[in-house]
Amino acid sequence: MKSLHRRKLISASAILAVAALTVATVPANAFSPKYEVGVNGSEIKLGITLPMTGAASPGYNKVPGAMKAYFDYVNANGGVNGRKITLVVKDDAYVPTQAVSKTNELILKDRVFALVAPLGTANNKAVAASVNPGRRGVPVLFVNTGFSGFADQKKYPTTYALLPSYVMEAKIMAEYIKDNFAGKNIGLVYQDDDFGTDALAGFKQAGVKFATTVGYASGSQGAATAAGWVTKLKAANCDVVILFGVSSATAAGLGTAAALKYAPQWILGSVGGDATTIKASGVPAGVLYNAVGASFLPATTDTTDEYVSLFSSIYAKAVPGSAFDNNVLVGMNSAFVTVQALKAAGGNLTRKSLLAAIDAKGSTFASAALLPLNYSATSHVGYNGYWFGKYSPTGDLKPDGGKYTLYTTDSGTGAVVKSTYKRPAMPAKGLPN
Amino acid sequence: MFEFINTLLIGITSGAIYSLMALALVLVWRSTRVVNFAQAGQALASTYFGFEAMKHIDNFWIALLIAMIGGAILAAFIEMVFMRLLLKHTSSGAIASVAPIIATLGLLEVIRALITLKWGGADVLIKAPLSNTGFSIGTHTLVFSPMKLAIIAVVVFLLSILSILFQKTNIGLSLRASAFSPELARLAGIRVDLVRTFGWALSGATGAVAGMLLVVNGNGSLSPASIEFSLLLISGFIAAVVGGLDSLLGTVIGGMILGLSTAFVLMYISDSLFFIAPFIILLLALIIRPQGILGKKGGRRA
Amino acid sequence: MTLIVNNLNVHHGAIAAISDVTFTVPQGELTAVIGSNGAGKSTLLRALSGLKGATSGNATWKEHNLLKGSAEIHVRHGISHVSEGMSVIPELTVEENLDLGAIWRRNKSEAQSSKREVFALFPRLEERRKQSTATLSGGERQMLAIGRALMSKPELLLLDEPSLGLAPLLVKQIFEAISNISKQFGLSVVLVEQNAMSALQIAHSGVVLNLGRVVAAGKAQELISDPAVRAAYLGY
Amino acid sequence: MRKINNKISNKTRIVIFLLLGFVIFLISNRVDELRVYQGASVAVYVVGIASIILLTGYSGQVSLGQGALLGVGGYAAALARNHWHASVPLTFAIAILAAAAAGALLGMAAARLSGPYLAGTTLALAVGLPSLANQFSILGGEQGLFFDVGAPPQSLGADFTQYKWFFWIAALATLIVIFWLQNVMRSRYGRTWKAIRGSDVAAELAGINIARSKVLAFTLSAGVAGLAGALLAMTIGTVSPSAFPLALSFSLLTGAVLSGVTTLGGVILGAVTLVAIPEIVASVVDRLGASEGVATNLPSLLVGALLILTVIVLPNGPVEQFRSKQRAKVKKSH
Repeated sequence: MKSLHRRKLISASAILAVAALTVATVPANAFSPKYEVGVNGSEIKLGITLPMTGAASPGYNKVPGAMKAYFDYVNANGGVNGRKITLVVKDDAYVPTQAVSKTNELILKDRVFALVAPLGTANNKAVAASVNPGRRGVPVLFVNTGFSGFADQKKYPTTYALLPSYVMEAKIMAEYIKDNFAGKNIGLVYQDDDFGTDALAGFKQAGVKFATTVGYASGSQGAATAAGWVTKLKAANCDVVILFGVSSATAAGLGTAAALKYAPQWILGSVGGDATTIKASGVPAGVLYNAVGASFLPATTDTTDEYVSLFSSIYAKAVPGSAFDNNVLVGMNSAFVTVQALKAAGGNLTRKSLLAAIDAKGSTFASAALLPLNYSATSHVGYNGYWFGKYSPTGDLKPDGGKYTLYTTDSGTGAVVKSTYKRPAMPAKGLPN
Repeated sequence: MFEFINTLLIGITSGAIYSLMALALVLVWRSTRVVNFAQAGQALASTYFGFEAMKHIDNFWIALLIAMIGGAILAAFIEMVFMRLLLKHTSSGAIASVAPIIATLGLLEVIRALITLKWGGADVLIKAPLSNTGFSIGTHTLVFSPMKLAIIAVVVFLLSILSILFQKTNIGLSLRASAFSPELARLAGIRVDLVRTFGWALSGATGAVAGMLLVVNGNGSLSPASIEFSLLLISGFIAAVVGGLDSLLGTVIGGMILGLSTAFVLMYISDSLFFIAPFIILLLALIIRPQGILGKKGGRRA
Repeated sequence: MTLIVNNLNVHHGAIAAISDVTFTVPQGELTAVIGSNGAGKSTLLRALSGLKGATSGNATWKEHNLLKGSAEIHVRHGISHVSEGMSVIPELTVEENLDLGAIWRRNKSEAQSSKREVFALFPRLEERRKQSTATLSGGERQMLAIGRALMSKPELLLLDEPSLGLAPLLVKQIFEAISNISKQFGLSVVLVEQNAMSALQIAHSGVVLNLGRVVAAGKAQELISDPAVRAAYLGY
Repeated sequence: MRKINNKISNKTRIVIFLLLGFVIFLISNRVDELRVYQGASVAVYVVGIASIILLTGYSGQVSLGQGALLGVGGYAAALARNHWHASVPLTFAIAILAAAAAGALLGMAAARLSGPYLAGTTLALAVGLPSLANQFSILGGEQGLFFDVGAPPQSLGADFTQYKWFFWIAALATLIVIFWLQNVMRSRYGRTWKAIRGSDVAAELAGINIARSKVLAFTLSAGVAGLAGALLAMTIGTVSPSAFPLALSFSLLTGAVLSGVTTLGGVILGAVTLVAIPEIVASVVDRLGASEGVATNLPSLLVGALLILTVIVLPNGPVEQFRSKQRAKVKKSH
C-alpha cells in the first residue's frame, strides 16, 4: 500500500505542478472588446518568426533589426493613425517545430495583430498547417520566401506573397540567357527541394537546355561538396553556370571554382546572390566580379535612389556599424509596405479591415521595388519581375548599362515581357500617407 | 580520370582531418574509457581561440599553436572538474555505463551555447596562410593546393610526434599503462589522475588542430552552428570506431576510409547521401569487421 | 625496519572484509598469509599497498604510514605489490612491462642495472624482451609480474597468489624463485597463498586468516605442525 | 518493493489512469489555447521520453538517435494518411509498426554493440536518416509532407478548437502507452531487461537470450518512438527533415535523464521541464531585459547544464532518489 500511496502522491504532485505552471503563466487578458487583438489606442503589435541562430541565420538575422529601424522611424513621426508599431521577434532556428510553437506564442500569448515577413518555405507550410492563421483570420503579411504556392489564396486565405516566385525568376533568367548567352553551354546548380524544383519547372517551361544540372541536398553545401559540383561542371564544359541556391551554397560554389581556376560566366539567383553574406563567408569580392545577378529592388549602392538613400540613413542611425545590404533593404521594404497596409486599413483597425484594404488598394502601394505589387481580391501575388546586372569589382550588384531593365512574367505559362512599370515617387519623408 | 584524381585528393585531405579528430577521441578513450561527444564542441571552441589570436597576431601558425594550448587547457579543465566528479558519483547504478556519454553530450550543448553567447551566430573568418588555388598540370587544375598540402603535412607531422611520444617515451608508456590497467599503473608508481588529465589535454590540442585545419580546408568561415563541425563529431567517431578505437594507426586508416568513401559517394552517387553515407560506412564496418580494422576481437564491449 | 600491522579493519561497503588484523614482518623475512577463498587475504594486501582504504587501525613500514597516501606514493617508499592473477599488461611488450616498474625512478642508470638483475634472475624474459606480453605462458607472465615489481627496487614485496593457475612444476619453480629473491635482495615479503603448504615451506612465519580475522599465527614450522591448521588448511 | 508493487491490482491502476484522464480532461477545459497546445507538446515528449526509458532504463542500452525513429513514425503516418487515406487510429498504428520495424533492424545491428559504440551508431543515424527524405521524392524533400488528422468532430461543438482536439488525441494516446508500458515492465520481459541491465553475464547464465531480448527492447522502444513521431507530426501539421533535428534526440535524452531513466514515474517531470524551460527563460530574460542573443542561447545552455548536473548529482533521477529515500525510511522504521 505504501507504494500506491507514493504513486498517488507523485501523480498528484505532477498534476499540481502542471496546474500551477498553467495558472501562473496565463496572461492577464486585459484587452477590451473595443479593439481587435493586438491593437489598442496607442499600439499595434506585430510578430515575426525567422532563424536568428543556427546554420540558416547568417544574413537573415539582420532583417528584424532593419524592420524595427523603419517602424521606429514611423513611430517617431507620429505612428500609423496615431498608433505605434511594436515588433515581437521569435527565433525558430529554421526548424518547423519551433516555427509552429513560436507562432503559437505570438498569436496566443503575445497576442499579436498580424504576422509579418515570417521566413522559410517549410516553416511557413508547417505554420499554415498547424496554427492555421487562415482559419483564425490572422493576417500573414509578406512571407519571406519565393515559393510560388503561398500566393494561392484559396489555400492560404490570409497570406500574402511579396517576393517574385522562384518560377518567375527562372523564366526571366531563361529569357536573359537567350538574349545574352545564346549557343553557350549552360550548367545549373540548384537546391534539391521545392525551392530548386520550383526553379527547374520554370527553366523547363522556358525551354532552357542544360549541359549538366547538379542538385545538392539542403545542408550539404560546403567546400567538400562544391569541389564535386565544379568538377562535374568543368567536365561538361559549361561556359555559363547558374547558381540557384542559398547564400552559403553560392559562396561555396564560387570559392571552390576560384580555387580550381574555373571561371565561367556566373549567374546568381536572387536568394543566394547577397554579396555581403557571400563575402562574409570568405569569398573574395574579386570572385564575384562580373557575375550576373538579379533583383527586384534597387541596387543597395545606388545612392541616387530615393528609397535607398533614405533607408540607408535611417538604418545607419538605428544600427550603427552594420552594412546596408540586400537583406536590410528587403526588411525595410517589407516594413514600409506593412505600414502602408496598416494605414490603408484605417483608424478602426481590425484584421478584416486590413485584409480588405490590401485586396482593394494593395496594387497601388508605393514601395522601393521597381515592379508593382499585384494584390487584388483574387490575387495574393506580390512582385512579379526582376532586373539583371553585374557585380562590380567590390562585389556590388549594378544594373547592366547603368539603368534598370525590368522583365516581368507570372508563375504560370505566361510569357516574359519587358516591364513598362514606372515606380511612383516616394511619399514625402518616406512616410506613407 | 581527372575527376577520379580530384575525388581522391578531396578524400585524402578530409580523411586527414577526420583522422585527427578520431585521434582526439581515441586519446580520451585510452586515458579514461570515455567516448567524448563534447570533443567537436571543444574543437570548435579552440578554433575560436585561434580566431581571437588571429585578430592580434596575423599569423595562422602562431594562432594554431594558441588554439592548441587553449584546447589543451579546456580539455584538462573538463577532465579535472567534470569527469572526476562524474566517475566518482556514478560508478554504479542503472545508467553508470551511459552516464559519461550523456554528460559529454550535455557539455557539447553547454559549450556550443557559450560560444554563441560570446561570438554570436554569424560567420567569422580565419584567413588561410597559404593559397587555396589548386596546382595546375597542363591545362588542368587540381583540387590540391598549397594549403591542402600543408594540411596533410601538419597531420603527418602531428601523427609522427604522437606516435613517437607514445611508443618511445616514458610519458607514452605511462599513458598506455594507465589506459590499459589503471591499477597496475598506480602500483608502478604512476600518478594515474595526472596522466589522465594529460591525455585529455593532448586530445584537446589535437582536436584544436583538427578544427583549425577544417576551417582553412574550406572557405575559411567559422560559425557555432556550422554543419562541418557537426559532421566532424560524427566523422571523428566513425573513423575511430572503424579503426578500432584503441589503435593510432587504425585511426588514421579509419579516417582515410571515411574521407575517401564519402568523397567518392558524393562525386559518383548523390549529394543527398552526404549525411547518410558516414552512417552506412559505420554499419558496413560493424558488420564486416566488428573489432575494427586493427582492433582486437571482442573489443566492442566497452 | 619492519612491517607492523596493528588492529587493521577494512570494509567493503557495510561488510567487514578484514577485522582487527595484527602481525609483524621483520626485515628480510618472508611471511605467508594463508586462508581459504574469501578470507580477506587479497583485501589485506590491497589495503597495505594503498589500493584500498582502511577503516581503522595502523600499518607502518619503516615509519611510513601505509594507510595514508596512495599506491603511487607507497611504491616510492619501497613497497611493491604484485596483485592477483598475472599482474602484467598484455598490450605492452615484455620490456615495456619491466620499464613500467621503474618509471618513477629518476636515476635511469640504476634502473638499467635493475633490469639486468631481473634478466639475470629470469633469462626467459630477456629472450622475449621485444615480444608482446600476450604471447607469454602463465609461468612467464608471473615471472614478468615479479620482475616488474623488482624494477622499482622494493624493500617490501607484497605477492598475491603467485601460483594461481600454474602447473605444479611451475608452482615449485616460482616458490623457489621467490625464496631466492627474498634472500638475495634482503627483501621482506608478504606472500598471500591458497597453496598453503608450499607457501609455509619457504616462509619464516605465517598468518592464518578466516573470514577476515587472524585465527592462527606464528613460526611457519609451528603452523605446519599445528594439527588444527593442518586439518583446516593443509589438507591432511 | 516489487512485492508491494504487485499488490496494486490491474483494476486499481485502471481506475488511477481513468482518474488521471478525467483530471486532464478537466484541465483542458479550463486553460487557454496556448496551454492546450503546450499540453499536446508535453504529451508528445512524454511518449518520446518513455521510449528512451524503456530502452535505456530497462534494458541498459543507450540511443542518441531516438529523433530519427520519431521521424520514421512521422513519415509513415503522413504517407499512410496522404496516400491510403487511412483513418487516424490506423495511421498511428502504421506509424508504430513502421518505426518498430526500423527499430528491429537497428536492434539487430545494435545487439552486438554496447556503451559508446551503440551511442555513436545511433547518433550517426540521427544525423543521417532525416536527410534520406531528400533522396526519395515521395518523401517530399526538404519541404516535407502535410499531415492532417482532420478537424474535431462536429458533436464536440463549434467552440472546440483544433489544438484541444490534438491535445485530446495526444493525451489519450499517452495514457494508453504509459499504462501498457507499465504492464510490459511488470511482465517477464521487463524482469528480463532489468536482469540484462544489471549484468549481461549473469543474465546469460540465467538462461536469458540476451540478443533476442535486446532486439525486442529496441523494437518496442522504436514503436513507442514512432507514435511520438506521429503525434509530433500531428501537432505541427507537417513532417520534414528539419522537424527531426539532432537537437530533438538530445532534448528527449535530457528529458529522460531528468525524469530518471529507471522509472516511468517521473516522465511527466522531464516532459514539462522541456516545454517550460524556453518559456521560463523567455520571461526571465524579458524581465531582466537581456539581449536577444542571451534569450536564444540560454535555453540550450540551461538544458545542457541541467543534463550534466542531473547525471552527476541524481544519476537515477529525482523520482527514484525520492523513492529510495522513502525505502530507506521504511526500512529504518521496521
